[in-house]
Amino acid sequence: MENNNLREQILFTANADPKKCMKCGKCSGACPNYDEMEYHPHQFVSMVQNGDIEPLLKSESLYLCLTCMVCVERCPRNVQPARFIEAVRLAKIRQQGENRLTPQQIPAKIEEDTPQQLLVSAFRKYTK
Amino acid sequence: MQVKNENWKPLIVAFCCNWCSYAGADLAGTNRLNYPADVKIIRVPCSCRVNPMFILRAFQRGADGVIVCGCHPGDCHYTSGNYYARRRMTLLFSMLDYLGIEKGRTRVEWVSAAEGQKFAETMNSFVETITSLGENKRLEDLRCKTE
Amino acid sequence: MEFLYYPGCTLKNKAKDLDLYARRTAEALGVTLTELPEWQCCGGVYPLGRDEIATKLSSVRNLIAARDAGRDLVTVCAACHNVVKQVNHDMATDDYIRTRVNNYLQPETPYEGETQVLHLLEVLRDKVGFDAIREKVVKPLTGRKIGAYYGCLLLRPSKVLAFDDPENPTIIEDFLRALGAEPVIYAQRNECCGAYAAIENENVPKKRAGAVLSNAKANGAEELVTACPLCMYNLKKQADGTGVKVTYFTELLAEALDIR
Amino acid sequence: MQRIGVFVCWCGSNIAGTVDVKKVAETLGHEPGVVFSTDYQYMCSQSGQDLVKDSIRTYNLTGVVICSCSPRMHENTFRKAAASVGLNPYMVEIANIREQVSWIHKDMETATEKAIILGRAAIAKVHLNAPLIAGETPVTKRALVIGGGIAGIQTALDIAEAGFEVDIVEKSPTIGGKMAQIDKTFPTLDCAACILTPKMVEASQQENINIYAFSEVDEVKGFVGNFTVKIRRKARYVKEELCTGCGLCTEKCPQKKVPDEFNLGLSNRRAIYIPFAQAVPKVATIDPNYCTMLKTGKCGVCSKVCGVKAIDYTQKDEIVERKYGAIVVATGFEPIKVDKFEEFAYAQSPDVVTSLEYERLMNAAGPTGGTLLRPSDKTHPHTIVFVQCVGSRCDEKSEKGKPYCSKVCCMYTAKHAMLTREKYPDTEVYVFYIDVRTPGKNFDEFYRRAVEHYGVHYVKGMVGKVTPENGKLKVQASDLLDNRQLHIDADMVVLAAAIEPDKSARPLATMLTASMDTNDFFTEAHPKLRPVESPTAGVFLSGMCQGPKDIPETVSQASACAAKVIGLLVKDKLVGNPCVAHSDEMMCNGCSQCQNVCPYGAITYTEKEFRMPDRTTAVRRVAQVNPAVCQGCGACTVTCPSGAMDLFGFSNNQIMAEVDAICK
Repeated sequence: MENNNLREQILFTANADPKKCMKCGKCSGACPNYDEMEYHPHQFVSMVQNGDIEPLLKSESLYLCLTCMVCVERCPRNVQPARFIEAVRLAKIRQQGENRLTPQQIPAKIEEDTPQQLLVSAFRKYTK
Repeated sequence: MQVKNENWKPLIVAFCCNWCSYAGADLAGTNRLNYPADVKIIRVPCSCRVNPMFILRAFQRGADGVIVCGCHPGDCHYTSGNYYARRRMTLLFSMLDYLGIEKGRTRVEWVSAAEGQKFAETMNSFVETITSLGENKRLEDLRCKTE
Repeated sequence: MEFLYYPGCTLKNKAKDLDLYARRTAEALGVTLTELPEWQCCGGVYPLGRDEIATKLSSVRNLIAARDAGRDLVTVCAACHNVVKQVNHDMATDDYIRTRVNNYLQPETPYEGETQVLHLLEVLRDKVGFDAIREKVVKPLTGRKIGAYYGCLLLRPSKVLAFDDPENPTIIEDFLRALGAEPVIYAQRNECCGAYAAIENENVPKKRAGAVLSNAKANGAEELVTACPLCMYNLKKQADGTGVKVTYFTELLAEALDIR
Repeated sequence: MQRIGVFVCWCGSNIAGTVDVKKVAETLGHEPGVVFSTDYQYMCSQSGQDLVKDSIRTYNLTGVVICSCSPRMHENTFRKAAASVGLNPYMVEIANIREQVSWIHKDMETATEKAIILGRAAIAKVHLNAPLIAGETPVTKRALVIGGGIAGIQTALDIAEAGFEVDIVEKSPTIGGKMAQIDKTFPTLDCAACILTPKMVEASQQENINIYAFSEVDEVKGFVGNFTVKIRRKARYVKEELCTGCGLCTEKCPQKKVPDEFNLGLSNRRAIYIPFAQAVPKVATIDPNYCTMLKTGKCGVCSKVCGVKAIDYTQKDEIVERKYGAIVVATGFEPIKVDKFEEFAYAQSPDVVTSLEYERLMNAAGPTGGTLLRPSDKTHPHTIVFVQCVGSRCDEKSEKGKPYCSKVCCMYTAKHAMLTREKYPDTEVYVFYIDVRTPGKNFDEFYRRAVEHYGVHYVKGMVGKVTPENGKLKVQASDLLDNRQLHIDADMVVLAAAIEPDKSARPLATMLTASMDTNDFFTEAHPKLRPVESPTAGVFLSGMCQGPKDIPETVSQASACAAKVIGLLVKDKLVGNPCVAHSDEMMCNGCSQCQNVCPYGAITYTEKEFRMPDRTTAVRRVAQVNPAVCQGCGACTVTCPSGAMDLFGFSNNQIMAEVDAICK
């Protein structure tokens, strides 16, 4: 249970209660991007609860959650796993120099029909 | 300013429901758990039998604190009596507070028949609170004074 | 019927059809959509963190403007709808967020979520009525097998969006029936298309939108309809060469009303 | 003025060690009204009781105060002693100077002082005591059982065996309930019909049992021992007394497209039908929603083919009024609708079924004759996925599911999995579970057998999505122990839907003034010590209506319930608790507040004529307490705005007198 401050901060940002989880795994059963992720929705809930946050901060999984809210919707206990993933992701990108996407990278990514919505959303999710 | 009465001992009336709290008080006795003699218990069938009138009367007659004890929510022998008591006492206590009888002088506690320990602890802490609040003069009816 | 209309960034550029036909069809159905003056971008995704205050401000500005104008706010883009509606819910229910946002924006009257946020589909269903639309259809889409693609943003979280049953929605199917088309129900219609992962990992939308398309096709869909420009982008990429056409719901409506 | 005797007990040294008993007796002897005061070593001993009795006679006492242990200990002892010498037992009060004084205080002076105060309070109360006589009411020696499932049948049989009449009211055309639909029962795997149908027959043949099938309870009046119930016998359009159950009409009826509810819509029946072969009573019923004759007036085939002229298209609902001494609620359960869980694609694919539907698909008397065929294309399924906890164990605020564990799903799913593997060893069976809960005799062994002998794949995880595609059900699920997501192409998916109380239970609870919990399960009088009685006297609970149960538990509870009913019916008269509420009609303003707070429905209102001071008469609405129903909680006494309601034994004045005595 090291890193108690970070854990408290993440719990506050998430505004959800990991203790409500009954470890059924429906979130991870429903997750559409499960196979791409190293840590899965139910692990975020459990690891945040246990204060085991460092591995999550280092993981690519933070950027692979699509915020589709399917885990929130189908959770029988209203645990809202997506909020824990988001809170850990925020904890990461709020650190100095942890922006994942810079404006300089953008021109190369734009195709003719790339919607503005994609760029705006990506900036929201990948930068401070 | 109020003159401090050196010999003052708090006078506390406790209404206990027959099924849970009175039995809890009995258990406290059986286990020889001490609490001050200032507490005097009146047995009622259910906490919902406690008429606000009884509490007003107690304060009028010089009680310094009144505590109502009943079964835990959901455990009432009569199904819902303690819920009635809780609602009534909430109203009464805020009215008493308005009249100047501090919230600390009134209390509702749930004590089961198995909680002798809790009964004694509750009474000890209540007496402590009342002792620190001091003598209650606010609602006392001077005509009731015997001296 | 008059509403304030919040188009959002993409509808002014890459999703012009979604915007154009929303306005035209609304007019044809007797609904006046007045564009919210000086609207601000919603940010594309709802800032889920409770302490994300700054990212919620633009949505609140739009909401305050609508409240002050005394009208309901209508959105067309599924993402805008999701963000604005969720922020509105926060302002109505979360003391922490409400206090901080109001402290920052200092509106004349503190904002407490008074504005009603509606998606155009809800306006069509609840205010205009699908029966009324059916009567105005001049070129029914008879025989066309169309799968409704809801995606995530219109439906979830259902407690806040209260748009339709999140697992068994019917609104777009009912809409399609009103236009004379034959709706195709398929299980993947409320699963994610891959969303913003498209910016750095093409595999994600490929897999996700691919699964949606193949499930829709397997159940007999020849076309897909959506309300979200990003879903459109991801689906279209995978639909190339499959013969499945993807359109916005407003385009279909315009077609049926013969104002395209 | 009362003539009061005070008796201070030493309890050996228990009291006398800390309390100066002599001083207490002396001081209390000077209280007004006290004509005799004494102390004794063991007041509860025979000689102590004799001392009390002798003094009552000698001093002509009208009230007695015993300063001793807790009234919960010996109140009854002293009341009996008083009664034996002709003093009303309710003229005895106890001052608790052991548990509340001697055992908790060490200082003799303080303890003695407190003992005196408690004695004074008891004396003050006795001054206001009045003799109370417990009321007696006769008992109607007949029981009503509402619900004819295995719970109701078992309770009825046990009561009938003891020699009492029982009526069973069942809302569907036959008794048997959910158990009749079940194929096999865990953990012994004996066939449900083989053990249930003999009981159904026994119930129909038992002289003391009268079955009102296709009937509902319309109204309940009265109280313990004396209920009057109106039973609505719904129109079957078939004369029950004439119909022989030959079934010819059900074969000839031209309306063939009626979903068969007994098979949960997996097959069709006719508009005139007998639910299943072993139905009791075996009588045909016409479904007015589908019968062409009843809808259009043209047809009449059933009437033509009926050899005994039992068909009656003009039949109307009939109301029967019956009297009962006890009512048993055995309304049972139903599985929840799974329409809020469309991630499992129940509405999209006929191959996604609930467990009860699977039960019918496995049953030899079911729509497939016991051959397991998937509903969509009638082919044999090779991969079956079972999903546990669909709608059970949800968040309390969930709008979709229930917060409780449905208790039976783990076991019946293990049963389904096992039976499937046994009959069709080529079928792969997956069970997704959160926890496998198998407390019960031979239960865990049963589940382990499913895993170890039958090779059922138990996966710790949950299904997140079912996608019907190209004739398969693509199941996406988590496997938490292997930390992977599984993708299974299944042929069938079986949902273990949560159970909930039958919908008819809620209105029934209102009629019976029996309380329910937030999930609409009936509340028991005490969760541990009175589990088969409702808090409403004379109302008993049997089976699932009280909470999730399996068949063995249901049957034990049903028999326990019968024992309680028999214990009531065997009495000729009921002696009540005289400490009940009573209303002063002159003060009552008819506001109904007492009626609203009464948890027992003991208070009713009547219009009553009063002579007014000016010699005219006026009709006023006044409260009346039924002393046989009142339990004496006193909720009404406090809520009464005019002070008309009071409680015998704990009256306003009595408690007030105690307060005054303490606060002196």
